[in-house]
Amino acid sequence: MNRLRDRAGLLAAGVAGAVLIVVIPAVTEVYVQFELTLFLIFAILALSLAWVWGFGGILSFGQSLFFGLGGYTFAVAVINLGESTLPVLLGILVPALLAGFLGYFLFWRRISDVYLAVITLAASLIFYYLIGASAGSQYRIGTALLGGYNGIPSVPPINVPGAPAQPVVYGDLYVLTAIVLAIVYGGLRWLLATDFGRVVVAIRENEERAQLLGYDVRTRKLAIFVIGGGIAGLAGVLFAAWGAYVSPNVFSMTFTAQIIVWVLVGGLGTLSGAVIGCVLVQAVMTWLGEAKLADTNLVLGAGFVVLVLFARRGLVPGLRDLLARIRRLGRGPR
Amino acid sequence: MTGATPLLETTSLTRRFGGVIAVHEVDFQVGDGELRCLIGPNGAGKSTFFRCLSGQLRPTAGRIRLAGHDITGDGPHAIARRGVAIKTQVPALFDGLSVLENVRLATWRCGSRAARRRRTEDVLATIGLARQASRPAGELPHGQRQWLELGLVIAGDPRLMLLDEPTAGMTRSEVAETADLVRRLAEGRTIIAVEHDIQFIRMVADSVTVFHQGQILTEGTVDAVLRDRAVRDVYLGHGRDAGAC
Amino acid sequence: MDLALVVGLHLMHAIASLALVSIGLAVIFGMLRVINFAHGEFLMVGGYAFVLSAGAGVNLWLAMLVIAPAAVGMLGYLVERLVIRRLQGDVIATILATWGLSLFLVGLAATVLGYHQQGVAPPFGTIEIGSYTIGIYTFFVIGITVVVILALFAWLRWSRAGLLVRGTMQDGELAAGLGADTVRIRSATFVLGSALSGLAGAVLAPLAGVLPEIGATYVVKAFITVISGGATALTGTTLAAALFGLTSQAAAFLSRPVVGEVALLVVAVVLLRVLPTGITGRYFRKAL
Amino acid sequence: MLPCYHLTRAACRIGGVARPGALQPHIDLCPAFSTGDFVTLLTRRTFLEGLAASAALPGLGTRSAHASEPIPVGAIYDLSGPLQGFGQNQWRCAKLALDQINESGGLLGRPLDVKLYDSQSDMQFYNQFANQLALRDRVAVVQGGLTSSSREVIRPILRRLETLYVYNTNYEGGVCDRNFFATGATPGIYVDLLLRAAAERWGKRVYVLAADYNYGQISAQWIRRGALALGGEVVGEEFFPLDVNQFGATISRIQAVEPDVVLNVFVGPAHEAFYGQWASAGMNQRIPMMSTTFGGTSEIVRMPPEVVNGIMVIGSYYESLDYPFNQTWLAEFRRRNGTDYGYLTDVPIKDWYGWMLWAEGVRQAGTTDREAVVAALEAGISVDGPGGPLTIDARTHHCFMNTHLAEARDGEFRILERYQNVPPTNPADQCDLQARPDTNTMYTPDI
Repeated sequence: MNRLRDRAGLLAAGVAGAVLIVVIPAVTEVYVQFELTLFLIFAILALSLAWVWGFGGILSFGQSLFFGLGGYTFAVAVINLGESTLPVLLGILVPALLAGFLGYFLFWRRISDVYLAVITLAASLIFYYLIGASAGSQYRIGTALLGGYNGIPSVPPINVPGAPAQPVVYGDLYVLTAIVLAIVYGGLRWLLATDFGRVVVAIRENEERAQLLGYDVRTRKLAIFVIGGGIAGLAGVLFAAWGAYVSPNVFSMTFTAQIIVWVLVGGLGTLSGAVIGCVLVQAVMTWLGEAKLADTNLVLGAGFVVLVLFARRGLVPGLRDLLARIRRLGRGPR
Repeated sequence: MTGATPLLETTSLTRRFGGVIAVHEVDFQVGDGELRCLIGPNGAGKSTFFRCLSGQLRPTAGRIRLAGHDITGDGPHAIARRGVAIKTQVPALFDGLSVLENVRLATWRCGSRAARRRRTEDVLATIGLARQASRPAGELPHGQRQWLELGLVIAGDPRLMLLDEPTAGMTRSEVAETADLVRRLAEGRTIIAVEHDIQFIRMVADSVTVFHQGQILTEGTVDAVLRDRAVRDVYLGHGRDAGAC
Repeated sequence: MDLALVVGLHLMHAIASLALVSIGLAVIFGMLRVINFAHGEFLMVGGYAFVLSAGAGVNLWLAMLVIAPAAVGMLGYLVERLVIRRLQGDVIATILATWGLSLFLVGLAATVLGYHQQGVAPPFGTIEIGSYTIGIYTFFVIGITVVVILALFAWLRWSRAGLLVRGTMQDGELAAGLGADTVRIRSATFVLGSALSGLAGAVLAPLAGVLPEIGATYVVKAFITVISGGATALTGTTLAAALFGLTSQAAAFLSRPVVGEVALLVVAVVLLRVLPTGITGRYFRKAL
Repeated sequence: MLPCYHLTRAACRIGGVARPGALQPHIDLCPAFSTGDFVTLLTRRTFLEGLAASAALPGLGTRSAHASEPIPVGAIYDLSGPLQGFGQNQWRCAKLALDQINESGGLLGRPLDVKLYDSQSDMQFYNQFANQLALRDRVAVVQGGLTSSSREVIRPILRRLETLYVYNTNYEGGVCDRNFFATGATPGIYVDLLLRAAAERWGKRVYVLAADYNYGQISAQWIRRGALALGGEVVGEEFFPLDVNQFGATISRIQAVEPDVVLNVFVGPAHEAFYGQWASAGMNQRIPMMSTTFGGTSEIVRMPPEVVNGIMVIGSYYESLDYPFNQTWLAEFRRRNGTDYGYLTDVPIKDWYGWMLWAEGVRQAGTTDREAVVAALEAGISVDGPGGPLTIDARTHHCFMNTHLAEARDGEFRILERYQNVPPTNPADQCDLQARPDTNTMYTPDI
């Protein structure tokens, strides 16, 4: 039964991936793809938190930190180098390294839940203030001005590796992002199926028991956090390339809370939920921005409250429960 | 009982909680292959002592040696890797995972995938849960949860097993089955068990250590200890106090 | 010398403001373990209640000390009744619900109350300390914070209701088994925390103004302060507010304001690393 | 010659039906490949359809229109979120201009069809909506944006997608881009005029309080320069992150220094807390206060007069201006919007000017074609409005405008002085789009 559901899920994910990568570029206009690119970039970011929080049990208020750092690293490096291959790698590596440092700082001292949330939030806000205070021509890295709250504009795009003259923009960036999302999603699914992944799930289920069986929870959590940091950094790279722009806003409380909201709307403890929740919330926000029915905050806020009251664990688990109930009804009372 | 080097040895092991001394300068030894029971009234410090041995608690003072290695202050995973496994008082399981997955997680020391699969099947057979293999652990009834945890403990083939009240909450027949199981497990292994059930103790134990107020009151064979006047005072005295309220 | 005195007063004012904006959250988080992300908006609603009623001709002190806390207390009652209680202590669902509530209240204030409410000027005059002047209202803020904290402390320590609240917070099932109506106690605690937030919002409104988004200015610092305080909400929050207010203002005074903001965050990070369960997780465990 | 994208050789081989990724983003000249081709590539529906239709799709702005077909135009304003205090009035002013144009018969006999987007005070929406406006709605012009960051998000996109952009907010200055027009004021002039007014009234020792923000930083540099030029000095300078709202220590320091005047460049709701704390310490009776930003979000009606009376400000527009145009304009604005909009100053009002300037450009050019409109605007178009005439400076694409010194007094700004036709700041002629039309940069003033 479980395996059947897994297989159905895998199939659904495969179909979704094919639609995203092959069908959508063929049937939509470029501006639609441009918008979808952003949703998918955010979906990658949401996946990083779904992984770190839903599977690692680490309530990170700092995913925005790694996201923003990825974006800034990419922007600074690509402005200096002109070619994007190394900057992309740096944009993954630097946040992963910071995650490693922060994780070592946190997990070797067994800091947990809300305290961890506050530390990661504070770390993100430190970047917010420091980069925000970098207006002025004295704050530069190489040829890249940091620009304070105005951010770094005109970030060059990602290019075909080795060919700076061939940028990956619009439709191509969409395809690239969709592939990256598929790889990240598939990669995380695969990781969960490995021995490492089983231990990750075990730690989430019962950290103490996992330790008593001889699993070093700290190194596992560190690995989870570093992987999550790298994925968030990659999303940040794509974000900076997508908008040709990055600003300290990505380090703000509002943005980091938004990531948490995506994951919760979709359902904590699932990977697909993060993607669905993120795309849904962003699409609704965009739609509200176009339709201007009412104050966005008002509608969105009310929506979240209602959602929590009716599907407390999020959309994907809520739908699963609903399906199970319908199936039971179909079988009739026993 | 007096081997060349004891498998486990504590010297002046102490653990404080604020002003309360839960374990007070305990010198304790257990030899290789021995099956020892710890008894004592509630609050005597047995569980705290166990949690120090498993690394879940860091001792305030004193040393713990396992087969001559100093393991004081090591984390629980490091101690587990040295071959110490603990069954906690309230079964600690991976509730969301199936019985099979639970056991398989505990077999990581068994080498190849095939070896691990074999080991998993053996363990399931030993604890009699082979037919429940695909049920989530969270759905098992209480007695089976205890057995599953025992299964997790034995799966890694530990040198030293710490069992904290393995029969808690069990029916008479389940206690007998458990005692049987523990006796079979004891072959070639060292076991320390915290237990209240005298029936169980008589069935399995080689020797008994009595804890009282964080210290060792006495040690000896089952019969000798149960005849000990001081031990009876401790137990019966407490019994009367409890009845007075 | 005069400068030292004046700067000292400003430091105390900064600490008091931080404690005041945190105390409502401290009660709600400390007693109920509910992370209320709409806390900043509770402060905002308190500010609006004060400004609107004062604007309508209500006595200033009545508006600040009675109407604002009552209004936000009522809001808290509704929120607890309609949302928080139904989530049955599910921490994660509460995060999403209170975040949604926060957005909703901002949107509501923006559409219904609007951006153009006239504020209230700080009452009282000034006093002179050497060549410096300082607003008497500064003393009022410090004073009311001290009174609120002491009253709360005394109430928890010595009253029967306080004992019930403490008992429920320690072990809800046990308290219920002993006959306490824990559902009502939780509700009342939430209302109390909300009312305190309303009071804080009103007291600070003459100095900070009211706008629908003003809550965002407070919520992060309140959140960090309360959680760094640790398990015992009241003492912990007070100590954390003192520590953070002091470091950030001192750093801002000696260097520049951005350094003050960063210093607060760095101190919080280091503090939680050294004391992973907050200030009162390690010390003052017997406090409230 | 405008910058454009051109195809790589590989793409050319398959007859122009290349994936956009094969385009080069270089800002250089490529006469062989026209704008229309690039747009075709971006808007192709499918690969196959593109094969058939690539030559047929019209390009941006060059769309040949029927006489009565509406002209699509784009507007992006922060109608919700923290910046809505600005955005809502910006849109009210823009809407008035658009309505007035349409009610008088539209442009070139065609009505304007405005595509409005609410950017929700969130930078990523500027990005999304700017692209949508250019690619889907194919608008003739985009106006809007508030913060410098929003502008720097929109500007490169619209330049690349060859859609005219008009920005109507006061900002730090320095943008030099042929595709871009700014109707807002830049701080250089404001600061100089304020400092001169302060020197006449109170003295030359200035204490500066500024947002730790690009606008604040650059303003502070102008203040330093302006004070020196007047023979005065900056006796203190502090920068505040956008959510700092504790000013006690600062106020004490100001008391210790005793400057002749305090000049603030505050930004955002947190900084508003300053005024209450300043008044609470009795400082509003002791040291004069000036600001280049006060008033932008109706502070004058939101804050009690006893707190803000006496603050001296500078700007191109206040409701109390006695131009006849202003009287009728304001009456019209209130007729349409009621009176619960707060108080208008030069930030929202410029969105009215921006649309009117562009409309005048279209009328002069006789087309909505971007090139023609830019050329017409560069001819030095001027429109009259509630704050007096606004005239485009062809070299910088910024504007000449009347500027007024005013003082907050009982919920109103009392006009103290008027400076006619003040030119935009352009230190050392950094920007000259007549001589160097290909410039695309943002200069930091060399102060």
